[in-house]
Amino acid sequence: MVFNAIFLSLLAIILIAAAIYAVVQKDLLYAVIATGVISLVLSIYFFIMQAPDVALTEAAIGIALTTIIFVITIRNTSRREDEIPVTKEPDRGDKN
Amino acid sequence: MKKAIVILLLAVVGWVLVDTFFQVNFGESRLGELEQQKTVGAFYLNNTVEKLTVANVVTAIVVNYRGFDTLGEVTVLFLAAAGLGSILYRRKEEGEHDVMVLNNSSQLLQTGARLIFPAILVLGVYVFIHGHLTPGGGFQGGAIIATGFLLMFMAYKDYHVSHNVLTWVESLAGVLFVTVGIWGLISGGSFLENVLGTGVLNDLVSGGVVPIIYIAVGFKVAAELTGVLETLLNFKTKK
Amino acid sequence: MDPVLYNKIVSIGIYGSAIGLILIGLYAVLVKKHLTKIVIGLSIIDSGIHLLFIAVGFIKGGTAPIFSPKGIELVNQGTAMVDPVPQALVLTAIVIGFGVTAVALSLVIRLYRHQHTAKIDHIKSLKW
Amino acid sequence: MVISPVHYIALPLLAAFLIPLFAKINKELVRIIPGLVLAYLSAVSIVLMQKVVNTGQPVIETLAGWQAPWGINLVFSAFTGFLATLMTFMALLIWIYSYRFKKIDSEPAMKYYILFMMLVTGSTGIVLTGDIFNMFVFMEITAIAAYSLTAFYRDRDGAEAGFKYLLIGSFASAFVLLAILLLYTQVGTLNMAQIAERMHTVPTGMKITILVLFVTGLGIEAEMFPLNGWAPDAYSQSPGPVGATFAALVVKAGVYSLIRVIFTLFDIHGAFDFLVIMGIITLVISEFAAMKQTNLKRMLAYSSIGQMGFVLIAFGIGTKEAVFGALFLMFNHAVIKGLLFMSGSYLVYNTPSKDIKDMAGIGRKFPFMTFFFALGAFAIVGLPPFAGFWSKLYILLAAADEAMLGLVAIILMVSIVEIVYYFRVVAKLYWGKPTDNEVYHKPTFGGYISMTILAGVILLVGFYPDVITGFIDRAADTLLDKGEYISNVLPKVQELVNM
Repeated sequence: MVFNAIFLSLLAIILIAAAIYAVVQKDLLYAVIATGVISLVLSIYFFIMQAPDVALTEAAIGIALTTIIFVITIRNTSRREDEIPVTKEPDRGDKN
Repeated sequence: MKKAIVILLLAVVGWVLVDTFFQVNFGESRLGELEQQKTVGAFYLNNTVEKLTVANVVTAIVVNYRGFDTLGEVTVLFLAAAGLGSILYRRKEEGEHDVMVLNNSSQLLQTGARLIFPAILVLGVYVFIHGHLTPGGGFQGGAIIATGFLLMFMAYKDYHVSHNVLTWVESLAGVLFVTVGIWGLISGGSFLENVLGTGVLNDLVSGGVVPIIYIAVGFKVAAELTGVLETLLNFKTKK
Repeated sequence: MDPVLYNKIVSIGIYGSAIGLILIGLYAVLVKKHLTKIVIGLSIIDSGIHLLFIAVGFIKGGTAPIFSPKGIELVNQGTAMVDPVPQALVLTAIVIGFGVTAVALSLVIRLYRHQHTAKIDHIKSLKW
Repeated sequence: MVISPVHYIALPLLAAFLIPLFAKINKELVRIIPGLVLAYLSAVSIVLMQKVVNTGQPVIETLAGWQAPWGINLVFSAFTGFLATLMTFMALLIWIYSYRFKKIDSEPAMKYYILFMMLVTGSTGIVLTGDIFNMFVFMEITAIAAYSLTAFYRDRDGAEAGFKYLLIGSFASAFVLLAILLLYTQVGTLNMAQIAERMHTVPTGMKITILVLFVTGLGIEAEMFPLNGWAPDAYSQSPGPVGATFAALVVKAGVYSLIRVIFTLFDIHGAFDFLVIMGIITLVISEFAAMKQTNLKRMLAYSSIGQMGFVLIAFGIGTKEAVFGALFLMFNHAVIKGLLFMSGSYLVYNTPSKDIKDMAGIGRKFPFMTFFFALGAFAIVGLPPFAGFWSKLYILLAAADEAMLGLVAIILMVSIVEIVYYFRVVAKLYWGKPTDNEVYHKPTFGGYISMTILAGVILLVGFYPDVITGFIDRAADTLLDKGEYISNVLPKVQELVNM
């Protein structure tokens, strides 16, 4: 019983920490990975709360696909948040 | 200054949410007595096994009781793919061709991808075929298959899924879903009604129309998500 | 460790973190300038709401609403089943959230193609 | 195949899924399919309206064979049927108008027609469904189609307007989702009729929170004042026919969902002061903002928001005449604003700088468009021989009955503001000194047809309004009569579940 309580509150702390990190972090790639961590903890929560269907969906869509479309967007746009607008770039501006 | 206002606003919103949600005490059953079936959840838990013989009640709700939601849901994904195509549409100048990644990735990823890709496909197909028995279903299976294709996109520079096949699979699966609905309407019942006989609980062919619809949703979601990834991933390089 | 205290901790943990997610997401959307960071904020708000959906449907000591052979056995022993309706709604909400995020990110890419900056105030030319 | 409300959604979805396949056969088919679907749906709505009028009972269709609270049901009553028919006919006219619209043919036309048809299906779906989460799903379908269509043109403003709309739209769906979640924990069901029935069991603290979440979320869709920052950009940056669709369909669905939640679910309709106040603020601010606009389409967008504020005021008054006037205004607004957007977009199309100043003197070279625009302007302002006059009159009478003289003064004052900025444009079109730009974008044949039909409807309703008032009267009754809505939707359930 005690172990469950500690484990669950640990999960809650990781969740909030990952969310704050995702918002504060200037380098967008790490922010996106933090979003993936949020989805991971969420998927664990869903599994604990007896919702296996939703845990699988959150894992498949939340962790894998949402994170990857964010990474693709970063590839096509700027990677750092506080970056001065680049002018000489050709129209696509891809820097992968 | 702006941050202060935002934090104040968030404090108010937070306080209201905390206040309301802690009235809804956690873990307490709000289903009411199961026999009396006042709430919708209780009705589904009691009647799914006899009336639909579908083991996974969530799948029964998603596909049969609230099948109209899933039809809307599949349209949302279909529109997201179409909207993406129209927003990122760029005419191809001459001498350009589509490429996913600038250069081939390492040997390790290539061989690994070649090995795992079929396994991911089989897992995805397994998940959406057994949607009505085990946890999982059309959306989950389709997303897993899309991650499989993603792996191949990343591993090989010019690995292409033919756009033609994707469009065909996507449209046919959607049409199958709607025709199953119309079939229910024609055969006297109502739209999306379960017309097929429901077999024995917990074996593969049970639950009448439910597995057929969820397999169609699985194919459609797989094709759509792969299409979305391909639209986002490829860009035109002068080669 | 009496169960009432345990229940209190768990409910604060789950409800608190869900509402915390929503607030952090709202903060990111309202304050941050970079478009991708705003879309990250939107997806954090969505995650918070999905967690609330499931937290509301959970019943203490309940099992997953699946009538597999083991499930039927558990039900016969009297364990209640978790409310399946919020789970069905969340399934739809997650996929809708993904669709909206995909369209949002494609708009960000399009905006970046036009003038190479993904900052909201550089782009804010359409005034009220 | 008996005609039933599910055709409104099943058929367009089938057509949308098939369009990518037809595009492989030949491009022309892609443009024709939406027209066929909408023509068939117009026939369906005539048949269903006939059935509703004769029997006096709403046509209720259960889906997937499950009774009302357990399955999803579609309610085609006098009120929802009136809105659905209005939306389908307006969509058909807008499709005719956009058939060969120049700027759409160059872009990937297939995607435009899929998104346009889904915009129409989403709006009609919101109006017809009887289930609150299903209304949320249809709101999302309309929203995603609207975001992509706002960003349809390749220029930068389109993408930015689309992103701004998406940002505020995501807030709306987040609030509505939270409200549905809280509602489910309190009443245990998702069917709107059963929610309305069980609403009295909900503690007031919780009821207020749910109401605030709903009004904020749906207020964004219905363009209430503080929440409609997205609307002017979305209307002006989107293609011509899409602007007309926003004004005629999407906003109506937004206002419908707000009114359905307030009138039927929460049953606080008396003199709902909050709605009146928000309506007044929306009306006054957007009319004054419209006055200082230089871009014609943005001016039309602000005037459209103002009219929606006017509708909210009328619903806020809550008496029978007020609701009758509000519905009549919704009908007039759809028809007149559709005509204004159609003719306006061709006027803007021919002036490179999109400014009203440069549109001087187009009247002589472009007689039809300016005639339709002028007719629309006279009608929206409410001059006697046109349709707009009646709806404004009924709402003013309702406000006078309720002794809200301050409100009557505000409405008259705002009408004067409207007259000023509409006639300023019309005067410039006719009597401004003509600049040298020759007219190169003639409207298509379809454009002329739909505009003449709309002008005809305005004049017809203007001269004998009782063509429409019969339907609107029945619609107002069904909206106000909550008990009847519940007893229709959940008849047989009472014995099953011994409440």
